[in-house]
This record gives sequence, structure tokens and C-alpha cells, in this order.
Amino acid sequence: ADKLTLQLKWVTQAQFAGYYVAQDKGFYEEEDLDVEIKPGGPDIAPPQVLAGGGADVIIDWMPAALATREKGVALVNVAQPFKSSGMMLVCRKETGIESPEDFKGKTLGVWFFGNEYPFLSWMSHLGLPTDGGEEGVTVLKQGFNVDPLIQKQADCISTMTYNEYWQVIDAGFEPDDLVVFKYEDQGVATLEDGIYVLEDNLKDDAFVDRLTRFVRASMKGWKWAEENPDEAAMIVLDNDASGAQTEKHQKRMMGEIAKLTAGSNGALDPADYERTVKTLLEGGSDPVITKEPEGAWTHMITDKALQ
Amino acid sequence: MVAVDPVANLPTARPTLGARLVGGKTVPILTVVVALVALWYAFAVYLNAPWQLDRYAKSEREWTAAELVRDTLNQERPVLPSPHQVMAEIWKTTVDVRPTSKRSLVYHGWVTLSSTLLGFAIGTALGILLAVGIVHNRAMDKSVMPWVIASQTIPILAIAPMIIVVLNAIGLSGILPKALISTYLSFFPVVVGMVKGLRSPEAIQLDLMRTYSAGAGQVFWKLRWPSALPYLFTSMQVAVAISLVGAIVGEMPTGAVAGLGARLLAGSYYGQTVQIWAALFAAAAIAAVLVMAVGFAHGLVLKRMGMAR
Amino acid sequence: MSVFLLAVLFWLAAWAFNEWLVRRQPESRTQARLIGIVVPLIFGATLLVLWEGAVRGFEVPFVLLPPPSAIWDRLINSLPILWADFRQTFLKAVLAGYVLGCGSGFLVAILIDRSPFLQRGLLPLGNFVSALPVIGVAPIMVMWFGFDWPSKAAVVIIMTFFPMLVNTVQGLTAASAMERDLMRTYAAGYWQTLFKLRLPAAGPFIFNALKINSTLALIGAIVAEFFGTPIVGMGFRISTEVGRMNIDMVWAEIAVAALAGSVFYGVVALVERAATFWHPSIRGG
Amino acid sequence: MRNSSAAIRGQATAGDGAGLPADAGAGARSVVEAKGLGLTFQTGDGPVRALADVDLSIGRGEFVSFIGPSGCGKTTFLRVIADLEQPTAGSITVNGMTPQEARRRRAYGYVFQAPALYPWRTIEKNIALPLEIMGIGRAEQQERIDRVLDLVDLKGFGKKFPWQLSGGMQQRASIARALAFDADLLLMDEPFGALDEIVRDHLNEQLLKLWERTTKTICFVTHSIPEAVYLSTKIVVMSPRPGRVTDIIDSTLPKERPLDIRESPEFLKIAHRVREGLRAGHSYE
Amino acid sequence: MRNSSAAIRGQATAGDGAGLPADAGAGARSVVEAKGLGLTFQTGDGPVRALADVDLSIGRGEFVSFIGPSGCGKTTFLRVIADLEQPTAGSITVNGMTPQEARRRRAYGYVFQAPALYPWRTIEKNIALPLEIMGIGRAEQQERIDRVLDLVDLKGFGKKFPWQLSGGMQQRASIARALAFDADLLLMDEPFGALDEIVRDHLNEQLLKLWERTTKTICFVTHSIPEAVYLSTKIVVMSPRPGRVTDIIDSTLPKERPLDIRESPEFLKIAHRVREGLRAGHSYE
Ligand SMILES: Nc1ncnc2c1ncn2[C@@H]1O[C@H](COP(=O)(O)OP(=O)(O)OP(=O)(O)O)[C@@H](O)[C@H]1O
Ligand SMILES: Nc1ncnc2c1ncn2[C@@H]1O[C@H](COP(=O)(O)OP(=O)(O)OP(=O)(O)O)[C@@H](O)[C@H]1O
Ligand SMILES: Cc1ncc(C[n+]2csc(CCO)c2C)c(N)n1
Ligand SMILES: [Mg+2]
Ligand SMILES: [Mg+2]
Repeated sequence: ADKLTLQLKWVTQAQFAGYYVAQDKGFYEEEDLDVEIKPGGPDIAPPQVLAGGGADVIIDWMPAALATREKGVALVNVAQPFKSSGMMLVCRKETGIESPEDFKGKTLGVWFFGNEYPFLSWMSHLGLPTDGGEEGVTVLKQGFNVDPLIQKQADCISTMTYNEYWQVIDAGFEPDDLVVFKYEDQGVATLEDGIYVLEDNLKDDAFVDRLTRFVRASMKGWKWAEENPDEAAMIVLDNDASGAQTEKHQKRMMGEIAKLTAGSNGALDPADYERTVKTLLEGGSDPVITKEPEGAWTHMITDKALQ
Repeated sequence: MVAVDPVANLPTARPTLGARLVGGKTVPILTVVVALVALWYAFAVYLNAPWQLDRYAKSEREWTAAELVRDTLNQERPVLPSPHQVMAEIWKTTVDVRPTSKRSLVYHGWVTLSSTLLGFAIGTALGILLAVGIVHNRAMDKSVMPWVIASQTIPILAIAPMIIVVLNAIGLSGILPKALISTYLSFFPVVVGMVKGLRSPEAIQLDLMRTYSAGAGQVFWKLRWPSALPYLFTSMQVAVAISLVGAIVGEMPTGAVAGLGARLLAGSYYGQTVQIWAALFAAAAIAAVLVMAVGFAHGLVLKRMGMAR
Repeated sequence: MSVFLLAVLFWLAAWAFNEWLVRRQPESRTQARLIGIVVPLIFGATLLVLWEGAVRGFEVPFVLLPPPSAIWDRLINSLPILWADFRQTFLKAVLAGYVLGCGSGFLVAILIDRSPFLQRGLLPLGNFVSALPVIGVAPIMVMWFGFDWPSKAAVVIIMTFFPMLVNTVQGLTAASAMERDLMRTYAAGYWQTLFKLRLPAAGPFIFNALKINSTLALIGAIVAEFFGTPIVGMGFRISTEVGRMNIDMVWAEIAVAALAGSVFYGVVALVERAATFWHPSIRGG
Repeated sequence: MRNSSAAIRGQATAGDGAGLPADAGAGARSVVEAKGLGLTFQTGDGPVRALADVDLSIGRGEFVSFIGPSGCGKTTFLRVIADLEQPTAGSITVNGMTPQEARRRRAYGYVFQAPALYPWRTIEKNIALPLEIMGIGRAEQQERIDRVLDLVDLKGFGKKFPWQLSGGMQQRASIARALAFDADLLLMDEPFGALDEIVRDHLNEQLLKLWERTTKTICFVTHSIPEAVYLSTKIVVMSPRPGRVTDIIDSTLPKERPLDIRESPEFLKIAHRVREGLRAGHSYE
Repeated sequence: MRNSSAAIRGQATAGDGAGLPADAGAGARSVVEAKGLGLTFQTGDGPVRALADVDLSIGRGEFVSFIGPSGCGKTTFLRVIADLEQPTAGSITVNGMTPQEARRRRAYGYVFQAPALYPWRTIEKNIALPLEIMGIGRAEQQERIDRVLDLVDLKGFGKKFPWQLSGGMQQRASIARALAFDADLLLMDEPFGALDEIVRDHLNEQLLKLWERTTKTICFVTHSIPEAVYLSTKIVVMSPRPGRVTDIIDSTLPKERPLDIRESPEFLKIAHRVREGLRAGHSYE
């Protein structure tokens, strides 16, 4: 079987259910692939692993991928299983925040490590400086969890629909106590969880062939997961080596993930791409990318895979 | 017999039964533990109370002090979990599951321990070698030492993920990259301590060797090495502890797959304070055992050298 | 490849030159001091040249390891940011944590020493603190002390506490039997014996801890910033810029850390020289 | 040759008793009172009996020399008096108290066999050490330091560190330290061992003068028979392992002792008796 | 009183020269040859001149005693011979070589003023130390250890650690260590300072016997005038700071020296001259 290494963006969880399902259900094997899935974690930069030869394929968010491309690592999006963005900003209602206009002077928790681009674009959209001044917002680098909101150290924090939001709820908040801003609704959604490879590798036919089979099997996995969310969650759970994930949480996450992958057959929708690029280019004085990227995506693989 | 007791000026108690109990380790440790646990409970109530009060306020519930204490000590996501919650979690993850299971702290502890020990061994050896070089070679003393120091100011923990990626890129994987991070942290205390220790012989002791026209190797084995042992063991106690920290941090970027580091991380990621504390305790327990083991070895060696009076 | 070979050649030459330098009998004090400064600089320079040569020779991707020249470029172009980060991390968190951590390690060591009861009860538990891993403690500290520098200082305190404790406890046993007997003949009280004999004799051990801690403190503060911080600080910058693939900025920050740490260590070493001048290792053994 | 020590016990010898202050009772008059004293060290390869069955009474104002072969227990006996060693048999009182109480009251000054100077203190500061501990004012400290430095002929070396002095000079510094601190009982363990005859004669004279002027009691270990005879009112001869008292000789020399008394027949007679006692303890011939 | 040292230089005195092996030339015959030797220590508060203008020649097979007030530079001179200290003026050869070469060839054995035993080795192991270094076999090591332990009367203490021995016993152990290693030149710095007269006499005799039997050259620092006269073929009297040679006395005593030679007029005459020379160097009277 052909070997292939996949570097995930984050730890083993239902966010990556498609790949674990494909492996567990033998979809990769059927395509004569031997796939190694490397879980990520905080401070693992998938593009770096890719450049260092530690992986053939990575899962990453498009803003980070495009920024990296500008840094000289020629990432190309070859498939996009996630159709919509799951990012949200969640605020405690008692802070009096009702709309983005109320952010001024508030403290917001943000993920960094390349995950801050959507947020920064949104803020420059709103014309809010992020330097902590009177006229803008104070930004905190938020850790892995939702504590800043619970401890009232931040007025709002970043969450994903499928993960952190539910942790806030689990912590005892009622949905009524919270005000939620989805990036999708604010018109600043950017593409998440795409499949990326190095541009140079696409010139290699053998690699393209392997990649095609990989994407095909992975999408099969995703569709299976969408249809059998609970089983998919259990598969993820089996693959979690840390033994820390819980069934309840993963099943719920899988349910939410299915909403995000719905509507994608794996091929990148150029319209989504254009919207993402536009959002990123509008980043005010310090845009995430400085010019329209070229060759940052291709349908070459999905075209073959989805015939 | 000679008065070397550091507290020689205190009245020395005759070994009655009570005194012997107090003189042993059990009673003191128990006393301190009980005091700490009491303190801990107090803090847990204090730190968890605001959220609990918030709850009460939200549900507009009447509450009594006893209820408050009970509730603060049994929250699901406490700011500071109470000792019994942590103990229950530890019990659940060590005794109630197979040691080979992924949910067992024993399993994760072993993963961490193995890379700790490997890193510590390499680090100690490296540290001793460097110290020997520094003490014997002027060029090394002058040029390497400043850079050894500078190397430690590189926040290796901060770039551990990058290091692991780079090591992977040159073909090193498995336990070794993690161990190398431990090594990087643990060799430094050994170098500093050993340089001091190898230089600690009195002038007259060195002069004696000179009169024998002893070779550098002989001076080393017969004088410098024995004189340096107290420094070495003290440094090793520090090194083994840091080594564990290194191993735990090194587990983050391996994809947080297994080990106490992964456990801690998963705990923080899901806001499972109890799980964090359980893992912290496991780590601390391993550290304590390792440190005490080194201290015990120290005592043995001193005794064999006739220096324990 | 040939770039790399050239770098290796340079290294060998510089090494030989250094060997020659340290073997010279300095004619004057200033010359000796000059040699003392030049030798490590040359050594450092060769490391950098090797690095540059290796990166260029083997065409290492920029996002894995940038060459020193690029790092230098980035460094001099980002001074204001670097300074702000330095102030946040070093001047606030590291210094405060170092002082409090070393201080509390020292005090607990005395406490333990003062009471044999505590010595048996607390020391084994002190070992417990020794390896509370930063990544476990840092999030808790953020929870308790907030996002700003006090939580980082708390992490530094925990990291520096144990080396100080162990070394002080060991150092307090360093006075020889006869030196102690002398104090007994004066019926000196505990504190007098402590201050006039046992602490001076413990000096070399205590400074050991101070030196080790000077670098540990920096590492601790930087790593602690991974777990929540305002958007300034050396650790914040490092983790953020890794994610943005600005590896040159990461190394610029590391260079600042290395410089600050070395100076910090150097200052401690100088104080050590002055304070334990009598120890054979400094008197020249 | 061997005196029954029982015969001597309780006897209140004090030279010719000139100028002694009238004391309350005979008990208080006896400074050291040992009865059946024994001390056994436990070592790795079996017990070592250092002292056995020592009965001895030392009155106020006496100058007692201890002489005996190397390793016979002289130092050990002094250490028992000083409460630095616990006897394993018999009893001992110092000034009518237990040695511990006596030590607590700073009843004695001790000159160790080795100098035991603290390397981080200058000679002056080493001499000041007991004075600091006893809380004596700065000005008086300085005055006393100057006086004793002069006495042991170390003027001008006060600012040097111990390792910068010759062996004999270090020994003198440690004598100066014990003299600066003005105790009623002086325990001196071979204080003049490392000194040449001339300095030794000089210091012998000084010590005698000091003893005459004050009412100090002095216990003095020496290996020199002439020194013992010249200085003492009582000479205790000890036998080796286990250390026993084999002879106690009360000196019949007058209190006023010019150096040339050492040629008098009286002196030579005592010296001969000491030598015989000493020789009996040795295995040679 | 002061001999012109120039007059003595080069003179090949060797007692009555009985039984010395015929040697190649006068140069080779002189074991130590010092010309205009000077040594100044640099200390914190100014230079200390320890030796000045020392001219001295010591022939093969001589037994030379050094005597002089405490701190006059005796130890320093021995250390220069042993290549433990570098002279700052003049020249010195040992066996016709530089002291360094001589040391490399293990030309001498050294007994330090302090015992300098390694605390982590038992007495036996301490004595074995030089033998191990010189690569002598186990069996022979043990044999030599037993012999020298017997010689210094420490049988049965071989398995003890240094701190379990009395001061004099430690001193004897260090003598045994130097004797076990059988060098042609023995440098002994007050080896018998801490020993009682009887042991001292015994060891003096043993040392003389050893010296007679072999063709050893011995440099011997002592503070005892009788000891110096009894042992030596040549007595070097030194004056204090800076250490100069004020008198060199060639002994006219026969090589065969029973202990009672010390009462002979010849002996007393030499002793008197030494005492005068010594006294001249002191400030008292
Ligand atoms: N700490 C110890 N442990 C074991 N044995 C000891 C210890 N101290 C002394 N001894 C033994 O006790 C005996 C008496 O020793 P002590 O030091 O009293 O002799 P001393 O009369 O002072 O001899 P010297 O004149 O050589 O100083 C010796 O045999 C010695 O080996
Ligand atoms: N390391 C040193 N640094 C500075 N001065 C020193 C040092 N060693 C010795 N001296 C000085 O040199 C002089 C001679 O010392 P040395 O030890 O040779 O005397 P000594 O004749 O052996 O005396 P003693 O009989 O007391 O042992 C002394 O004044 C001493 O203070
Ligand atoms: C240090 C750190 N960096 C990034 C994220 C955010 N993040 C990266 S992938 C992903 C998917 C959500 O489960 C999320 C949230 C974090 N949480 N902690
Ligand atoms: Mg003694
Ligand atoms: Mg000397």
C-alpha cells in the first residue's frame, strides 16, 4: 500500500471524524493507501510539519494557509470538506453587549497561533483598533478553554459551534445568558479545515494519484460520518490516545460538525474562496494577506476524485 | 558521635516512644499533610464560592453556609477542586482501570517516566562530560561556558514543537525527541554543579596530587570526582525534576497523544480542572519519588565514602 | 553544500585560533580580560557561521530554521516590539517571580532547617513541588491571578522554588564539624550560628541555585505566556509568530531572551565572585 | 609510678592558692569534677574506647596540663568538658553544673588543635567572631582585637585572610581568638604545637602572666614536657587506648616562674617524673 | 652571627660523606641549588615578600633542617623546591633540573604541615593513594602500607577514616603516606609538630635509620632546636619577613647518633648557636 501521512490541526476529536472513519472503516485500505494520522495540538503548526517533511497532507484553515503561502511555503488547497465556518464570538449578556457596536472598550478573548486572522479581519471591518486603547477593544490571548468567560476575565471569547460553545453551556450557562456572534452571520466567515499540500508535489504524478485516492476515501469517510454521527464519534473516541475525551461531548460535536460539512462534496467552491480572500485583504492597515494569491487552490484532485 | 547535627544547639530529646514517633517521618509528614489539606479545603471554598453564589443568585435560591461549603467542594468545574474530588479522580484512573488502558494514569505516567529517565540519563552524562571539559580545558572554559548559559536562556519549552518537527525532519522520532528536550533542560544544573564541585578541592589537596606528579586522569578520579559528588547529587535532584517537566512539555507537540502532558493538556482543553489536578498530582508524585531516589543514592554513596557522620 | 564546507573550515580555523589565544600568557590584566571576552565571542561567531552555512548549504526551509542573517535583519527592524515584550516578560514577570521564588525557597529551607519536625515532614513534600509542570500549573495560575504578568510571576515562583530549596538545604550542611564545634563553644544561638557560619558556608550552594534559576525563570515566564496573556510578551510573540510562520521573528525574540538571560546569569555570577571569594573554586583550586 | 586517682579526687589543690577569691564552698571551688568518666566511640569496624575510668578534680585557678601519647584521649577529654562530646560512662560537672549548662553560660574559651578559622573572614573578623556573638560593642571589639593581635605578634596581619597566613600564624590567630573572649576557664589543645621555641617561650610567658593576673583556670594539652612543667600547677599524665589517668603530679614550683627556672633541679625532677610516666604508656623499648 | 651565604654556596658538604655513592659530577651531586631566590605574594592589600635572596646548595645525602620564626618562609621555600610555588626572582634547580621536571619525575616525597588526608578514604587507602598513582601492584601496596603503619605506630587504624583519628594520629598517617612512596628526596614540613616527645624521639630515630640505610636527601622544617641539631647534617636558620637565610650551620656531630648524644657539649654548642640565630630574628627582648 502507498504510504501517506496526514497532519491534523488539532487534537483527536470529532472535528476530524471523516479521516478517522475512513481509516477505521477501511476506506483508505480500499484505495490501497496506508495513512498515518498525526494528531495536532497547541503550538503544532501543520505547515511547518509539511515543510519539514513530517507530513504529506495537512488540515488547516484558509487564512493561515494563505498567509503561509505569502511566507514562501506554497500551500495549495486541494479539497474543502468544510463548507461553512464554525467560529463564533460568545459574550456574557450581563456585559451589555448586544451588537458589534458595543465591543468598544470591552475585553475579548482570541485564539492566536494563526487562528487570529478571521478575528482581526472582522475587527478592521468594524473599524475597531485592537491595541487596547479607549477607542478599540482589549484583546487577550485565550488559552485552550473557556475559563476566561466563566471567570469573568473576558467579556467575550472565541468559540467553535462544535466545541467551546458547549463547554460554556456545560459550565452552567443558559443559552439565554449568552450573546453569540457567528462569523457566518457577520459576513466575515473564512474557510476552515481544508486539505492542503505543497505546490511542488502536485507536479509529481504518483503523488497526485495517491492524493486523489486519499481525497476520495476521506470524503467517503466524511459522508459516512454525516450519516452515522454517533458511530463516528465512537470511532474518534477509540482513536483518542489521551483517554480524555468523553462520549457525550464527542457525539454532540459530531452533530455540529455534520452541519458544517453539509453541502460540500469536497470540491472547493470558488465563491467561498473569493469571499475569504476578500475578507482577508480588507484587513485595514495590517491585512492578513497583501495581494490576491495565485494558484492557492486547484480542482485538479477533486475533479478526478469525484468523477 | 561528633556533633554535626545542623541543629546541634537544640535540646536533644531522649528517645521515648512519643519522641521516636515524632522523630520518625510518619508523624511529621502526616501533620504537614493534614495541615495542607485543611488549608486546601479552605482555599477551595474561598475560590469556588463566587461562582456558586452566582448560581444561587441566578436560580434565586436561599442558601445556608453549610450548603455553600458542600456545593463549593463538589462543583463539576471548580476553580480549585477539593482534595477528595482529586483523590476520587486519581483512584478512578489508577485503580479502577487497567494500567494499560488509555484512561489509566499509570499508563500515562509510565509514558512520561520513560522519556524522563532517558532524557535525564543522557542529560546527566552530557552535563558531566561538559563539566569535565570545562574544568580541564581553558579554551572550553572560556568559550563554551558562556554559550552553555546562553543555550539555557533559549526558551526550549517554547520552541519544543519546532524542535520536534526539526528532529522529525532529520529522522528522529518516537521517544527520543521528547527525551532530548528533557536532556536539554537537565544537563544545565549538572554542568553548573559539577563545574563548581570539580573545582572544590582545597589547594592543599591538589598540591598533594601535584607532588605525586599525578596525571589529569588520576587527579580527576582520585580527587576531583569524590569531592564533586555532593554537588553532583544535589544537581541531579534538580535535574531529574526539570527532566520530568521537559518530558511533559515535550508531549504537547508530539500530538498530545499520550503521557501526563497530554493528559494535562486535554484537561485544560476541556476545562476539566479535576483531571488537571489529578495529572498534576501524578506528575508531582513521580517527581517526588525520583528526587527522593536520587537523595537516597546520595546518602548511600556518602556512607560508602565514610563521609556520613 | 560547498557553503557548508566553507563554514566548517571557518570553524576549524577559529577553534585553532581560540586554542592559541587561551594558551598565551597575557602580559597585562587588560589583555587577559580582553582574551576572556574575545574567545567566547569567536566561539559564538563560529556557531553562527556554521548555522548560516548549514541552512544555506542544505537548503533548509525558511519556516524550519531561518539563517542568522535573516534573524538579524528582523531583529533590528522590530526593536520597539521586542522592547515592549521584554518589558512585559522580563522586567515584570521574571524579576518579580525570581525574587519571590528564590526568596521563598530560601526561607522554607531555613524553616525546614530550624525545625527537625518540618525537615522530616516538609522536605519530602517540597520534592512534590519540584516537578509541578509548567503546562499544568500555568493555566491554573491564569485562572487564579489573571491574564497579566502576575500569573507568569507565580509560575516563575513555582519553578525557581525547588532548586533553591534543595541547594540551600544541602548548603546548610556544608560547614565542617570543627567549624560548628567552635560555634558550640561560644554557646552561639541558632541564628548566630546560621548567620555567622552556616550561611556563609552554604554560599556556594545557594549561588548554584541562583544561577540555575536565572535561566529557569526566563523559560518559565515565556512558557507560561502560552496559556493566556495580554497580547504582549516574549512568550506570546513566540507562539503567535510560529503560528504565522514568521520564524525569523521567533528567533529574534529568542535572541533577546538569550541575551537577557546571559546578562542576568552574568550578574549573578559576578555577585557570586564577590560573595564567595573564599571558596577554592573561585580562589583558584 | 601509678598514683591511685581515688586518692586525688576531691582534693582542692590550687597551686599555692595565692590571691584566689574566697569562694562559697568546696563544691563551687572545683571547676571540673570527673568521676569514673568513660567514652566509647562507635565506629564502622567496632567500638573505640577513647576514655576509661577518669577521675579528676580541677580547682579554681589551677593550671592543669594534660600530657600523654598521641591518640590517648586528651582532646576527647577536653571535648567532654566543653560539651562537644557526650560521655558514655561516669559523670562530670563543670562549675558544679552539667557541661551543657556550663557551655550555655559561656564558661570557657576553647583553642582547637587545628586553627578552625573561617575562610570568609579576615583574621580580625575571625577574632571578632566570639565578641560579636556575645554582643560586645564595636569599639571594645577593636580594642581587644588590637591587644590580642599584638600579644600573638600578628600585628599588621589583621586584614589578611586565613589562607594567606602560614600554619603557625593561623595557629596564633586562633589563640588570639580564644584570648579575646575573656572566659574564666580556658581549654587549650596543643595551642603552641606549630610554633618555634622562641615564640613559644614568649607565649608561655604571656600565658603565665595572664593566668597570674586573672583567676583563670586553664586546661592545657601539650606534648612538650618542659612546657607542661614550666606552666602547670598540676600535670595529668595519660596512658593510651583507652585513655586513663596514670599519674597526677602537683607542681612544687613557685608561682613566680622566670624562664630560667627550667634549669633548676626541682624542675628537672618533675620533668623526669613526667617523662617516666609518659614512657610507661609507650610500647617502644 | 650572619654567615655570608655566598661563602657556603657550592660547597659539597655531606656530613662525613660516609657511604655515599660516587656521583658523576659536582652538579649532579647537588640536589637543590638556589641562587638569589625570591618570592613575593600579591595579596589584596599589597605584596608580601615571603622569600628574598636565598642562596643555598643541598648535596646528595644531606639531612638539612630549616628553622626560623613562624611565617618566615620555610614552607614557602619547600613549596618552591616542590614546584608548588613559582619563585619571582632568582633561580633554583632540583637534581640539576627545573623543579617542574623534577616533580614530573617524582623526585620527592612531601609531608605537608597539615595532614591533608582525603576524608573519603580510609587511612589505608590514603596511604595507598601515591602507590596507586605510581601504578604499584596491589600486593606490594598492602605490604608497604602494613610496614609504614607499623613504623608510625598506627597498626589497627588502617580501616578508620581520618576524622576518626586524633590530630597526632592524622599527622602520623600523613608521614606514613610519604614514606610508603620511596623517593630520594624527602621534603618534610614540621612532620612531628603534633607528637609527644616519646613518639617524636622514636620517629626521629626511625627517620635517622632510614636516612642512613638509604641515600635519601631530606629537607626538614622544624621548630624544635634539639630536633634540628639531633637530625641534621646542616641547619639553615631563617629570619622573618622577608625570609632570608641568616645562618647555615654544618653539624660536626658523627653520623652515628644515639639519643643521649643530646647531652654532649658538642650538641649543646650547636644548639646554642641555632638558638642565638633564631633569637636574632625575633623582636622580643
Ligand atoms: N569521632 C571519632 N570517631 C571515632 N573514634 C574517634 C573519634 N575521635 C577520636 N577517636 C579516637 O579516640 C581516641 C582518642 O582521640 P583523641 O583525639 O582524644 O586523642 P589525643 O589524645 O588528643 O591525641 P593527639 O595528641 O594525637 O591529638 C583515638 O584513638 C581516636 O582514634
Ligand atoms: N598564598 C599566600 N598568599 C599570600 N601570602 C602568603 C601565602 N602563603 C604564605 N604567605 C605569606 O608568606 C609568608 C611566609 O609563609 P610560610 O608559610 O612560608 O611561613 P613558615 O615559615 O612556613 O611559617 P610557619 O612556621 O608558621 O609554618 C607569611 O608571611 C605568609 O603570610
Ligand atoms: C493554543 C490554541 N490555539 C488555537 C486554538 C484554536 N483552535 C485550533 S483548531 C480548533 C478547533 C476547535 O476545536 C481550535 C479551537 C486553541 N484552542 N488553542
Ligand atoms: Mg588531640
Ligand atoms: Mg609553615
